[in-house]
Amino acid sequence: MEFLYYPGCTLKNKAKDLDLYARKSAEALGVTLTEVPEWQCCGGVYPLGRDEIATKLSSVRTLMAARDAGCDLVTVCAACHNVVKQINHDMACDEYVRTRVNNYLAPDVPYDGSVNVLHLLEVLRDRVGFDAIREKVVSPLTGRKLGAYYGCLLLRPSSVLAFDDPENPTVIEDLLKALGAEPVYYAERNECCGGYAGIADPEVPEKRAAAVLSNAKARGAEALVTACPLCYYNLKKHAAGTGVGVVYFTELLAGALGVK
Amino acid sequence: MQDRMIARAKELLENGTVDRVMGWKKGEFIYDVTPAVFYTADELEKDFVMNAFTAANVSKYLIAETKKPGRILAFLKPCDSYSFRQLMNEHRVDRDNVYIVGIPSWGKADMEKIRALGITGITDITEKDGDLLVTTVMRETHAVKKYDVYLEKCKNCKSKRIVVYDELLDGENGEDVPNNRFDEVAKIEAMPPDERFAFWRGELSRCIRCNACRNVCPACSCEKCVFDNPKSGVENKAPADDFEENLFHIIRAYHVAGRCTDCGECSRVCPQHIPLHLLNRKFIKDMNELYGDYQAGETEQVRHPVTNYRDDDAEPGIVYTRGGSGR
Amino acid sequence: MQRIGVFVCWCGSNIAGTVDVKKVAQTLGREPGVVFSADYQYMCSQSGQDLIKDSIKQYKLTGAVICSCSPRMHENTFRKAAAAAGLNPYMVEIANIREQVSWIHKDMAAGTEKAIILGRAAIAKVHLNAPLIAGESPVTKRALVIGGGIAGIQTALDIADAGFPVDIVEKSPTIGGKMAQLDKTFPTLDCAACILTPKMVEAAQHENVRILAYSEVAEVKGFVGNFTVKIRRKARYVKEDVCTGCGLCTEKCPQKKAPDEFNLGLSNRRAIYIPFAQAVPKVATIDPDYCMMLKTGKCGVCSKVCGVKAIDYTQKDEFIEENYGAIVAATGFEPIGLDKFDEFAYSLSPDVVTSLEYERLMNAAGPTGGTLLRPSDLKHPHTIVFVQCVGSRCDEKSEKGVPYCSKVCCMYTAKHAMLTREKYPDTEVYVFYIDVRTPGKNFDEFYRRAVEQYDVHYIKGMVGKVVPENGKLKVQASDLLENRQLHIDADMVVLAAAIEPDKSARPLATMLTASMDTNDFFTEAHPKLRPVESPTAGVFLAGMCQGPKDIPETVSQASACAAKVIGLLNKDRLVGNPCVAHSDELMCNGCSQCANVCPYGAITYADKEFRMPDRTTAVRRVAQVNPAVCQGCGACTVTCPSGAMDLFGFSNNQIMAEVDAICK
Amino acid sequence: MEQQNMREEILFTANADPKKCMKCGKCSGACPNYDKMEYHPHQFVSMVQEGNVEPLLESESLYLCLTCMVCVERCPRNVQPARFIEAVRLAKIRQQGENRLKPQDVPELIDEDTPQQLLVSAFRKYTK
Amino acid sequence: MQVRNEPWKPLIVAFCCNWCSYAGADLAGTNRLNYPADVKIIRVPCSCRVNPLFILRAFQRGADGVIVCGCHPGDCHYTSGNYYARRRMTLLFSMLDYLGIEKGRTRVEWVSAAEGQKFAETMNSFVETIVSLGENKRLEDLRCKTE
Repeated sequence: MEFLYYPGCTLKNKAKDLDLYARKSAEALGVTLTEVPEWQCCGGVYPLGRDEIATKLSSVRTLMAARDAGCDLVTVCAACHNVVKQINHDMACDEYVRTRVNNYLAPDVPYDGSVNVLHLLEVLRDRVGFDAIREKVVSPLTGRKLGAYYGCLLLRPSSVLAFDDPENPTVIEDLLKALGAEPVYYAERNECCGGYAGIADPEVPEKRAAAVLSNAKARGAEALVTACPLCYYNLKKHAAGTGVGVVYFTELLAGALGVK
Repeated sequence: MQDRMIARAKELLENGTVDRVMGWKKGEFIYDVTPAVFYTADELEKDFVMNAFTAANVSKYLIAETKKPGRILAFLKPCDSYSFRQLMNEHRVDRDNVYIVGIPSWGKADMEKIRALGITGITDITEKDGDLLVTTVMRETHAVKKYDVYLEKCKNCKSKRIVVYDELLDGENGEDVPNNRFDEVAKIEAMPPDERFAFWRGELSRCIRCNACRNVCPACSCEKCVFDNPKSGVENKAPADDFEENLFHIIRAYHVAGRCTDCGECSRVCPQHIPLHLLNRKFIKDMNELYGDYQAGETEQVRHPVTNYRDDDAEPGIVYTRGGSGR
Repeated sequence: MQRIGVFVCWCGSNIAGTVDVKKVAQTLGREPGVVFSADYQYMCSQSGQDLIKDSIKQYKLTGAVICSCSPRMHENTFRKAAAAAGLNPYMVEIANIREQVSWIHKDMAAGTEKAIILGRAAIAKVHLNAPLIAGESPVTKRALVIGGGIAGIQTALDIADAGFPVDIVEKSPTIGGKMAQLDKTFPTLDCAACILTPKMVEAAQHENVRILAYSEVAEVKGFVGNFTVKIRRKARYVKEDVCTGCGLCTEKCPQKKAPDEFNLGLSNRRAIYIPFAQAVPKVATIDPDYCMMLKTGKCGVCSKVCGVKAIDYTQKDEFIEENYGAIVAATGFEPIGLDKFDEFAYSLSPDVVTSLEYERLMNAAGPTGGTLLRPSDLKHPHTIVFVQCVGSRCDEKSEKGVPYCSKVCCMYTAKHAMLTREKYPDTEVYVFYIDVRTPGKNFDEFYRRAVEQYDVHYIKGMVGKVVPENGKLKVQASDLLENRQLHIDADMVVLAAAIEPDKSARPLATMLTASMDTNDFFTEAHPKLRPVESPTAGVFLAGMCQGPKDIPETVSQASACAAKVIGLLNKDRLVGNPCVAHSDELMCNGCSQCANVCPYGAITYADKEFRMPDRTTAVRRVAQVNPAVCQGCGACTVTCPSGAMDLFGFSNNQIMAEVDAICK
Repeated sequence: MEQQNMREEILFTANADPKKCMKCGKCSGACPNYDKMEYHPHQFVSMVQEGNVEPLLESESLYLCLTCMVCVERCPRNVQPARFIEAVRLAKIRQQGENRLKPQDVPELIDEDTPQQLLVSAFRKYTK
Repeated sequence: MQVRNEPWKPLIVAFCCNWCSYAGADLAGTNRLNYPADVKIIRVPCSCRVNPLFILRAFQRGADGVIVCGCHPGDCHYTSGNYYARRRMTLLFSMLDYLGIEKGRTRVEWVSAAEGQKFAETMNSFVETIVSLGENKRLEDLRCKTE
C-alpha cells in the first residue's frame, strides 16, 4: 500500500511526535508513506470565500503532485486534511474556483479534483482495516479508558469531508478498541476546542477546553486522543490539574504496535 | 447431396409421410434457382436442384404452405431453420403440417462475385475439396476458392446448427460458428456522424423500391404490410426521394427488430447491392450489448428484447454517451 | 366529412390575456370541415356549455374542438355537454391553450400562433374520430383495507356499516396502529385507548369485517371493480382460531429479552407475546427471532402450558387470494430515525427520547406504569426540554431530514408539556420552537393554555447541542427573542421527530400502480377535488400515508374514503373507458407479440376462418382484446408489426394527423 | 447604495443563499463562541440578506468566529452561516489598512509550544 | 424549394403521457413556468403508445426535435409501459445516430405529475439543444412541405 504523504508545517516542528509515530506505525502496518517533494504550507485554515483563489494555490500544487504520482494523498494533521480535502472538492465541483486556479497555475494538464485525499485514520479504517491492526498489536492498551477527541476539522463540513458521521463519529473509538483500550463516548468530542481564537481572545480556548475536559472526565476518560496539533496544544495547556492526559492517536498506535 | 435429397424426398412421398416437397427448382442457368413445391417423383427428378446457388431461405413459403391441407416436406439449411423456429414462436407456421429434413450448408456462392473474377458463360459448378470448379460454355474449367465468392451471409455465417428438424440428412448436426458479423457495424459506428450520414445516403439513395428485400424476408410476412395499407399513415409504394430510407428501410428494420434472425436474404436479393443487413445487425448488436445476448429463432423464447424489459435497463440517453470513437 | 364546431374559451383573462382568442376562433373557423366557430368568456360555465349544446344542434355538428384549459381539467365537462346535445362524447377534443399556451407564454403573437396550431391539431384529430361507446364490467362487492390503524379501522367500519364486506390486512399481530400507543389526544385530552379500543372491538365483532392481522399484501392484479389480491398470512406459530388469548404462555415463556415493539424498546417482552391487553385479535404470536424452540428446537414451554393446544411450531406462511372491487391504502407513518441527529445525544443518553417514546413513558399501560420516570435511573425528571422540528422542514437536498412540516408535532408537544406540568407541577418544561403551528379547531387555544395556565416556557430558538454529563443533560440553545444563548441543565430531552410514510408503502404503491411523491406519500387524484382517491381507479387513500395529518383529519379522511368506496361498490356495473385497443382481424398475423407486452392479459387469440381471394377458406389465428380488461395504454399497438392493433381515441391515424398538423 | 454593493460583494464571496434560512436559530444554538460575539451566526445571515452590513463590518464578532463549521453542519436548511461571517470578514480586511494582525505583535501572543498551525491560520484569517 | 423569409424557429414535438408528463406540463402552466412556444405537446395515454413511426413522421414533416416524456420508471400508470418505451426509444435513437442523424434531436425524459419545474427545465434545455443543432435537414422530406 503506497501513498503520497503530506505532513504540513506543524508536523515538521511543534508536532513532530504526530509525524514520527505516523511514519513508524505506517511502516509497521505495511503502508508506505512517501513525502510530497517540495511541499508548501496549506495555510492552516480553509479559505471559505469563493473568490479566495491565491490562498488555495499551495494545496492545489500538492494535489497535482499526487495526481502526477498516481497516488492517493494522505494527511495526518487534521487541519491540513481539512484544507486540502476541501480545496480538492472545490477543484472538482466549483467551476469558478477551478477555472481561476488553473488559469493562474497554467499547468500542462489542468487539475480537476481527481485525487483521493485521505486522512491516515481513513487509511487505517478503510484500507488497512481495524482487524488487521488488532492482529499486529504487541502491547495492547488493555484497561485504558480513552476518549476520542475529534474537534471540528476532521468532521466538518461532512458534506465535503465525508470522513465519518459528523455527530456520532466512531473511527477513533474503533481504532482504540482495536488497540485494546476501552473508548469513552462523550458528547463534547465533536465540539470545537476554540483553538483558532487563541490569538484573538485566549479566554475562548480556555473555556472551550474546560468544557471538553470536564465532559470527558465525567464520562471516565483518562486521556484524550486527537489528530490535531492545535487541539493537542490547547487541551494540553488547560488539562493541567484535571488529571486528564492528551495524546496523539499516532503515538498510541505506535506504542501498541511496539514501534515507539 | 442433391441425389440423396431427391432419393429421400421420393421415399417420404411414397410412404405417405408427406404429399409434397418444398425445395429449389432449376432455371435456365445454373445459378438461376428458385424455391418451388414438387408433387411427384418425376417432378423431383426433373427439376429439383441443390447446388452452390440454392441460397434462398424457404421458411417464409411455409407460412402459406402449412395452412394448406396435407403435409409438406421441407429441406431446411441451418439459417433457414432459425427463421422457421422464429416463425413457430410467432405462431405463423403449423409445425404439424411440415416434415423437416435438416441439410448442412457449407456456404453459397454469389454469382456476381464469380463474374467479377472474369468468369462468364457458366454452365456447371461442382464442389471439390472445398473449392469450386466452374465450367464455362467455352469448356474451360476454373478453380475458385469458395471463400472468395461466398455470399455475404455465408461469409459471416453465425451457425451451422439446425435448430428444428424431424431428421437430419447427414444424421449429424453442426455447431455455432465463431464469426465477426458485427465488425462492419462497428466500423460504421466508429465513423464521424457526417461520414456515417454520407455513407448511408450513398447506399440508400440507390434504392428503387422494388420491395425485393421485404418480399424475401421471413420476418416481413405480415398479412398486410403497413406500406401497402392506406390506413397506416405511412403507405408509400414508390421511392419518396433521394434519401429513400427516410421511412422505408428504417421502419422495416425496426419492424423486424428482435425477430430478425440475421439470415441475410435482404442483402442477397437487393438488385442495388444495398447492405441492408447492416441495419438489422445494428439492432441485433445494440440489443446484445444493452439487453444481453439474444439470437432470434434459436429457442422457444417468445419474448424478444423489444417485447421485454428490465427495471434497470439503460436510459435512452446512453445512445449519446456510450463509448466508441466518432460518437 | 365531419361538421366541426370550434369553441375558444377566454377563461376570463387567463387565456384572453395572452392569446388573441378572436383571431384563434376566426382562423380555425376557416379550417376545412369547420362549420362554426365562436369564442366565449367561460366555456365551462353553464352558459358556455349551453353555447356548445345549442351550436351542436343548430349546426348539426359531428365533432367539436374546445380550445380551453387542460383536458385533465374539463374534458369530462365538455364531453357531458356534448352528450346532452346528442353528440357522442368522444367526438370532442380539447386544445390545451391555457396550461400550454397562455400561462407560459407572455408574447401575444407567439401565443396566438401556438394556440392556432394546437387547435388545428385537435381539428385534424376530430376529423378521424369515431363515436365510441363505453363497455361495462361487473363490480366485486368487497373492499380491501391495507393497514389497521385508526384510518383503516374507520374506513373498514364505515364500508361495513353500508353493508359491504371488508377485509383489513395489518402487518403487525394486532390492529390499532400508532394511535394505540398514544396516551392522550389533543386538544381534548381524552385517552387514546378509551376512544380507539371500542372501535377495534367493533371491527372485530362486525359481521362484515374480517381482520387479517400479521398479514401482508403480496400481489395485486386486475383493475377497478375486479382486483385479485394475494395476501401473505405470516406464521404466528399459534393457531389463531384456537388461541383464547388467556396469556398464560406469555407469562411462562423463559425468553424475557425480546424488545417490546409496542413500548418502542423501552421495555422487554417474552418471545411469545400479545402486544397489549386490548389487542385485536387477542391472540399470542411467537417471535421467531427470539423463540428458543424455533431457533434451537429446545424449550416448548408455551406448548406445554397451553390448555387449548394452540401452539404450532410447524406453521408456515400461507397465501390466500381474494377478489375485491376497491382497495384502500391506509399504511400510516413512522417517526424518522434519529441516528443522524446525534447533536441531541439520542444515542448517548437513554434520557433523550422521541415524542412517541415519551407517550409510552406517560401512558398508564406503558413501561413505567404511567409514572413519569426517566429511563436512565428511573428517577423523576425535574427539568424537561422539548425540541420541535427534529428532521422536519429540512433543506430538500438534506439526507438527514424531510422537507415538509410534520404537522402534528406542535400540538402533541403542547399536550406533552401541559400534561407534564399538570401531573408534576414541580417540573420545569421548556419548548424550543421555530414556529408554533396550530391551525385547527381549538388548537391555538390549547397551545395558549399550555403557555398561560401551565407556565410552559416556550422559547423561539433551537437546541444546538445536548451534552450528557454527571446525570444531567446540558442543553445549549438559542433564544432568538432575547438574543442570548441558553444553557439548561435538563433531566430529559424530548425530540419531536419528523414523521415519514411507512416503509411498506413504496412496494405497495408499485403493486397498486398508484403514484407517490418524492417523499413516498401517496399522490391523490386531485389535491383539492379528489383528495381521497389515488390516480389509479379503484385505489383510495386514508390517513398519514397520503400526508401528515392528525387523528380528527385522519378519521374524516377515512370516512370520506369509505364514502367513495361505498359509491363504487354500490354500482352493479362499471362503465369502462372506451379508449381501448382493438385488433383488425384482416390484418392480424396472430404473432402474439401484443399479448407479450400487455400488462393486463387483455389479449387472447382465436382461430378464425377467412375467405381467401381464390374462394378457398383458411383458418388463421387472430388477436382479440377484452375491452373490460384493457386499460388503453397502447403498448400493443406499437408492438404490432402490421398495424392491426390500434387504440380507440388515440389511433395511429389520429396521432399521425396531429403530428402532421403541428409540423405543417 | 454602497451598502447594496457591499451586500452583493459579500453574497458573491459567501456563495450561499441567505433566503434559504427559516430563522430557526439552530446555528446560534450550536455556536461554541456565542457569548463572546456581539452578532451571532443567525444575525449574520439575516443582516446580510437585509443589506444591513455596516454594523457587522464594525463588529469585533468578525474575529471571534472559530470557523468550526458547526453552524454549517447543523443547519437544517443548508444555509451555511459561517460563509457569511467569513465573507463579511473578507470584505473588511480587504480594505486598506484593515489588517488585524501585525507581525510585530506576534511574539507576545504565543508561547514556546504554540503550533505553526495557529500562526499561519491567524495570518490567513486576520490579514490580507 | 420554398424560400423562407422568416428567421428559422425550431419546431419541437413533445409526446407526453397522460398520467405523469402531461400533468407535469399542466403543473408547469399552473406555476407559470415559461418554456419556448416552439414546443407543441401531443397527448398520448402512455409513453408506450409512441410508435417510432410517429417520430420519423414528425421529422419527415419538418420537426427539428422530438421528445418523449413519460412517468418515471417504476411509476407507470400501466405498470410497465414506460419500460417498453425505454427500450424502443433507445433502439430507435441508436439507429438514428447510426444513420448519422445529429445526436440530441431525440430525447426521452421522465417527468412526474409533480415535476412542473422539471418539465419546464427539460423543455428549455431541449429547445436550447435543438437551436444549437440547427435545422433538421437530414431527416426532413422536403416534398412534404406545403405552402
